[in-house]
Amino acid sequence: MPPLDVDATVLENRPLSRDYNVLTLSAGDVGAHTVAGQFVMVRPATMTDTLLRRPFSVFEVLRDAAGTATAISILNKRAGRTTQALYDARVGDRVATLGPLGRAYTPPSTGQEAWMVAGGVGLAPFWTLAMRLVAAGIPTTLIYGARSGAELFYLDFFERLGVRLVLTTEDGSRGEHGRVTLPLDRELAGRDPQSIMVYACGPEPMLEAVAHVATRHHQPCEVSVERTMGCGLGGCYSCVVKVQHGTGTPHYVRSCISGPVFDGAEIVWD
Amino acid sequence: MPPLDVDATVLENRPLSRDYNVLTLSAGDVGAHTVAGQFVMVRPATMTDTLLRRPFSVFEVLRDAAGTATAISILNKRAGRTTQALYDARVGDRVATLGPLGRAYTPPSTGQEAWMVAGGVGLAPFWTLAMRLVAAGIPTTLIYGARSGAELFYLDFFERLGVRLVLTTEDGSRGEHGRVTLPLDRELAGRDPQSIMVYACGPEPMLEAVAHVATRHHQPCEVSVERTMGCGLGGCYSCVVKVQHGTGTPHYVRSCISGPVFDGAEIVWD
Amino acid sequence: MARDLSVRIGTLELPNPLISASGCFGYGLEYEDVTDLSALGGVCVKGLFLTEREGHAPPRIVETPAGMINAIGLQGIGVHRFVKEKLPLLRERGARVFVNVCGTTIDEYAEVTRILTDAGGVAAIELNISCPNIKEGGIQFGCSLLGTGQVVEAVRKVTHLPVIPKLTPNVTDVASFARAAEDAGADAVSLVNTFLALAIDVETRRPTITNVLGGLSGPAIRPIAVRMVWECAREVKIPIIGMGGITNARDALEFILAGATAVQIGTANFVDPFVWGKVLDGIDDYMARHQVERLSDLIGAFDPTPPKVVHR
Amino acid sequence: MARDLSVRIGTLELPNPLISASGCFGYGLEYEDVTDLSALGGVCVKGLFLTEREGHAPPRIVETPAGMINAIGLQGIGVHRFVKEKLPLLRERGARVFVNVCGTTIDEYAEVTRILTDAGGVAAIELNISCPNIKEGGIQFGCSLLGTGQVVEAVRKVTHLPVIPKLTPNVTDVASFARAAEDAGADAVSLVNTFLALAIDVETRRPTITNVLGGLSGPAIRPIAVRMVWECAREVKIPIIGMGGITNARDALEFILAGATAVQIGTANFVDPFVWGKVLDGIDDYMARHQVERLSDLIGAFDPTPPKVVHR
Ligand SMILES: Cc1cc2nc3c(=O)[nH]c(=O)nc-3n(C[C@H](O)[C@H](O)[C@H](O)COP(=O)(O)OP(=O)(O)OC[C@H]3O[C@@H](n4cnc5c(N)ncnc54)[C@H](O)[C@@H]3O)c2cc1C
Ligand SMILES: Cc1cc2nc3c(=O)[nH]c(=O)nc-3n(C[C@H](O)[C@H](O)[C@H](O)COP(=O)(O)OP(=O)(O)OC[C@H]3O[C@@H](n4cnc5c(N)ncnc54)[C@H](O)[C@@H]3O)c2cc1C
Ligand SMILES: Cc1cc2nc3c(=O)[nH]c(=O)nc-3n(C[C@H](O)[C@H](O)[C@H](O)COP(=O)(O)O)c2cc1C
Ligand SMILES: Cc1cc2nc3c(=O)[nH]c(=O)nc-3n(C[C@H](O)[C@H](O)[C@H](O)COP(=O)(O)O)c2cc1C
Ligand code: FES
Ligand code: FES
Repeated sequence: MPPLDVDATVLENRPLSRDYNVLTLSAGDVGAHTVAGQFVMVRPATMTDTLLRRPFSVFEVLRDAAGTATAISILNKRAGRTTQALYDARVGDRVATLGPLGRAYTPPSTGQEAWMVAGGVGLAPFWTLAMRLVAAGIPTTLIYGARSGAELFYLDFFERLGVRLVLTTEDGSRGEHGRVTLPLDRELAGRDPQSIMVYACGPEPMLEAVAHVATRHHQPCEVSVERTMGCGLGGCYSCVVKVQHGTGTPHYVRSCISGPVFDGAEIVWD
Repeated sequence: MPPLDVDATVLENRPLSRDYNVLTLSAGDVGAHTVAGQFVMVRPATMTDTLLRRPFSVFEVLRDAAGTATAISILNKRAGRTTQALYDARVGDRVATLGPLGRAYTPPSTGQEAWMVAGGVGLAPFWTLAMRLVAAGIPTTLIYGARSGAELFYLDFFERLGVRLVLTTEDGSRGEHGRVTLPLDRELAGRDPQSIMVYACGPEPMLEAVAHVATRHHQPCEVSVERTMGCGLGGCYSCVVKVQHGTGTPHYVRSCISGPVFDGAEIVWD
Repeated sequence: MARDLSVRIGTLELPNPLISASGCFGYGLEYEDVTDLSALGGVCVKGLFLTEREGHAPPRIVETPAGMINAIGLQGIGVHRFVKEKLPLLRERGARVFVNVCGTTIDEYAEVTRILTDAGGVAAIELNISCPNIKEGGIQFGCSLLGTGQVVEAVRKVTHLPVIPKLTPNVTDVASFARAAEDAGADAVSLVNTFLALAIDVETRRPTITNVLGGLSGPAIRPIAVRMVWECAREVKIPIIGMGGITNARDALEFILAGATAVQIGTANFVDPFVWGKVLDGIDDYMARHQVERLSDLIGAFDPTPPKVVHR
Repeated sequence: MARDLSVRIGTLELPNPLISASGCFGYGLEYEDVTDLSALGGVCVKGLFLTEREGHAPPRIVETPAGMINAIGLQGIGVHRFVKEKLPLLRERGARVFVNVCGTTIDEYAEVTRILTDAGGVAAIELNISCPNIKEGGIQFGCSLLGTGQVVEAVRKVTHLPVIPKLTPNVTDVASFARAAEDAGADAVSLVNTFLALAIDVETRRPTITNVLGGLSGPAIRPIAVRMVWECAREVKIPIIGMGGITNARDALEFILAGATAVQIGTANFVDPFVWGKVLDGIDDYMARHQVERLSDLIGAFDPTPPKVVHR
């Protein structure tokens, strides 16, 4: 499916916390073709001083009663100018939305469980992934860490879906005190090799740690990296990540088209 | 009064036509000190690609029951990027508003009538001027021309105030067919010299014609010029207009601080 | 479209003046989903050396007001893999392929050009003597009148294809470089490459990109680029390919009026990969409004006498 | 503020590093309603020749992406009227007055400087050898290493005031000009003046400003200006006054980290005449957060080793 560029309208802006919000965009056509793990490049029309679009995972795909995709949402965390504008966006504002882009998560092999590991805003790709996994009848776990309990979002949704939840917070205000790798490491211990497909999204130090833990426990692992992207289409070579296949020479590959989802074992972490 | 910079909120956006609207800004403090003919430099916060502010006459000064200025409005005509953004502005948007700036119109001398000559958006300074003149008991006329009858605005207001209206349109759809200088020239004929103070605002070719007619009939005339302004405060020297005092050498003077209101007879029209 | 948007660069005829800028459109094939490559005047591919290059470590770009700084470091697959893997596909798609040729020595420019010429199916050779991001990337030739002439002469000897040196804006007098190129036998010149620039992260006091310095592109530089194109147009007779911050038809026309025969779009393509059709439609619309039948009548039609201003 | 924001330029001590850029703050007095002139590090007034000048016919400015082009043409009241009408008032207000000195000949630079020196109450002489808008405005000196040295030497002889040539960015190697200035006895250099630029009105095919070419300023040029300041800082020992597109404390700090001892704000002052207090507060806040006691510790503190990136 070639990506579409939709001049989307903001349908809803749901604040979740001081830094997080969920923005619903009238880009159903983009949503219709999105596979979990893919992203969109967006640019709010009402912004003062930015030029380039910014990448965001597709969070929810909203559908009408007939199942037709009517809109998508993005889970946004304030980090700079665009994310600030998206935090402040009002219903009716326009957001150019290009997508779906990039490589999606690979479904688990037959018999594998799925464990999604999310750090902070890294939750973003797991709404659509959970929908897909649950629909396929795959036992699914979400290991989800944040700074504090107040920043653990959409827990009801995952619970209702039947996803097993394992929570951690850095301040210990909810779930286990510490990082997601603690429960991950502990719970992977003793599991059959290749029995669990691990999906990770979050800050790169977390991805590195997760990939490391998964490899140590002989479980396959896919991570979604977040590099600075100029175009999202393979045009600019800004988004590269170092990848090594087996014992070959490491090469820079463009994470916007060869990723953002990579085999965690193939990434050469800087 | 030093100018203030108010981070004003759009309180109302009243569309008047396809090109015109009136935008109410929560800049009462600016309005409190504005004298008719002065302007503000504005910059909408929600704009994509402009840097500098743009000059606008203060149109209305809105007041509460106690007479305290609570807001100002500007009469805006779409001409480019800022004016487009101001046309599209929504309630709640922010518009940085710096003012009041520039030289106001001089009140008529004792015994003089006041004739305001407006072309198109040149109506802008005459709401506040009319208020002032009528309050001072000065017989006031508005000679007001536009492309068509549909672009003659606020006629009720001026009528209620007791201002005599003389209308012209370029397409003849309302009032006299043609330019404002036609009735001006005709009605000034035979009037005592120095008996009428003429105030003009509109496109420069009109200002030139009005100044010419007024001089020919020996009536004093003040015109409000509209040059490209970078700063509005005398800092950049972009807004100059050539002025000649008597038989002296013509000089470029900054219309933002020596104007925008000038003695029509002193301007050297290019 | 009834109007004639075609332009000529040496012996090469392009159906319209829009060419993708090197390094901003991958090898073209990345965009075939969103753009009909044959509908573009030309596709200028990413800079190629004789051999593969890894480029600089990320971060490689940073956004600046109305622009961006990049220091990709000419990551690329080298001319051999290009000829084998990309060129046949580009030909199949009907693209007019401009190849941006890089070199660390004059011989390398000539050798890469020879290989491309022998391969066939290349429309033109753009000589990248102006990449500001890597020391050995040709900027040493692009900042010297002598070097510019030498590279052009050497390449001229090994190809019949149009030879188009790409000039750097980081010089005092860009027109003298256009003249040096013309004198050495270039068929056209293209300009501008990026402006050497620096953005510091004040919080860490470190550079924002790994290479420290990079090249500034995007709308920010357009007024300087237009000035340079105009200067060159007054200095040389060969066609000029203008670029720098073009985002829409108005911008493209500004370059054409200033004297550019064709234009390249780089950064704007990142912002909107559908920019091509919009610019083409906008140019056609302008020609309709101004009753211009042939786009070539607009080339250099800028009239530098002072504006007739109607102060509103 | 407990922190020490003062900086030194030669023998001159400024309470803080913020100076109004020439041509962007009138003669300073235009702004006394909105700014306490003595609170600025310095007020650099509009370029002055020996005699009055009318400047170019309007339109004189046009906005461009994140910038503006100006060709005011150095309209000004001349040094004699300045000394009589403006200087006493500026002194009264407690401003540290930088005068931007223009000349069509080396003698004129020296003569204007002599008059200002004799008048007393001037803090520093900035030599405008870089105005791109008028042929006889000194750019002929600013684009030649020899000319730069000659103007500085001639002016050096007639004044004890700090002499600060203002460099043009329209050259291949700006650092060599800084070196020429230092060698000739300059106390500091300031940079950048504006970039020569052109904006065409495509509808009329005429220039947007009467002078055709003008100078580009504003945020658009900042990344190039920062690069140039860094290049100069590595080349010379004398202080550098940096400018080009500074709009806030972050931008000012970028120049200071790159090696500027002081900074000038031009275009941003048009957008927000209250920018001064905001930038000063922002710098103070930065120093508090980073536990920097003396601003001078930040000058040149840029560390060009690659960034430690945490890809989120
Ligand atoms: C595939 C992918 C998917 C993503 N999905 C999501 C998602 O679902 N939700 C989400 O919230 N985010 C997501 N991100 C991250 C998101 O794209 C970034 O947060 C966003 O691009 C930041 O843009 P901005 O304009 O807000 O920040 P910017 O203003 O560009 O700044 C970003 C950060 O860099 C720093 N910075 C920028 N420029 C400079 C400079 N010149 N000097 C110093 N520092 C600078 C800023 O201080 C800030 O910390 C994703 C990223 C990728 C690659
Ligand atoms: C003292 C004063 C008072 C004023 N009062 C009012 C008022 O009350 N109401 C009102 O509506 N207006 C008023 N104006 C006029 C108003 O300031 C202008 O219409 C406004 O500045 C236009 O800004 P913009 O961003 O909309 O247009 P811009 O985008 O800046 O464009 C303005 C015009 O110039 C052209 N232009 C701009 N840049 C270029 C370029 N690079 N090439 C070719 N053409 C270009 C555009 O096509 C357009 O026609 C006043 C002006 C002055 C000086
Ligand atoms: C990410 C990026 C990569 C580039 N790579 C090359 C390159 O390989 N060879 C080259 O000659 N120019 C390269 N350029 C310069 C562009 O081709 C173009 O000259 C410049 O960006 C100005 O045009 P623009 O403002 O439309 O982007 C690159 C520019 C960017 C932004
Ligand atoms: C309207 C205008 C007038 C200027 N006049 C002068 C001048 O008289 N002398 C001078 O040396 N520089 C002049 N400059 C250049 C500025 O001092 C400054 O070098 C340049 O604008 C870059 O800084 P900025 O981006 O902060 O504006 C002028 C700039 C502008 C915008
Ligand atoms: S973001 Fe441009 S190549 Fe990946
Ligand atoms: S607008 Fe800047 S001096 Fe008048």
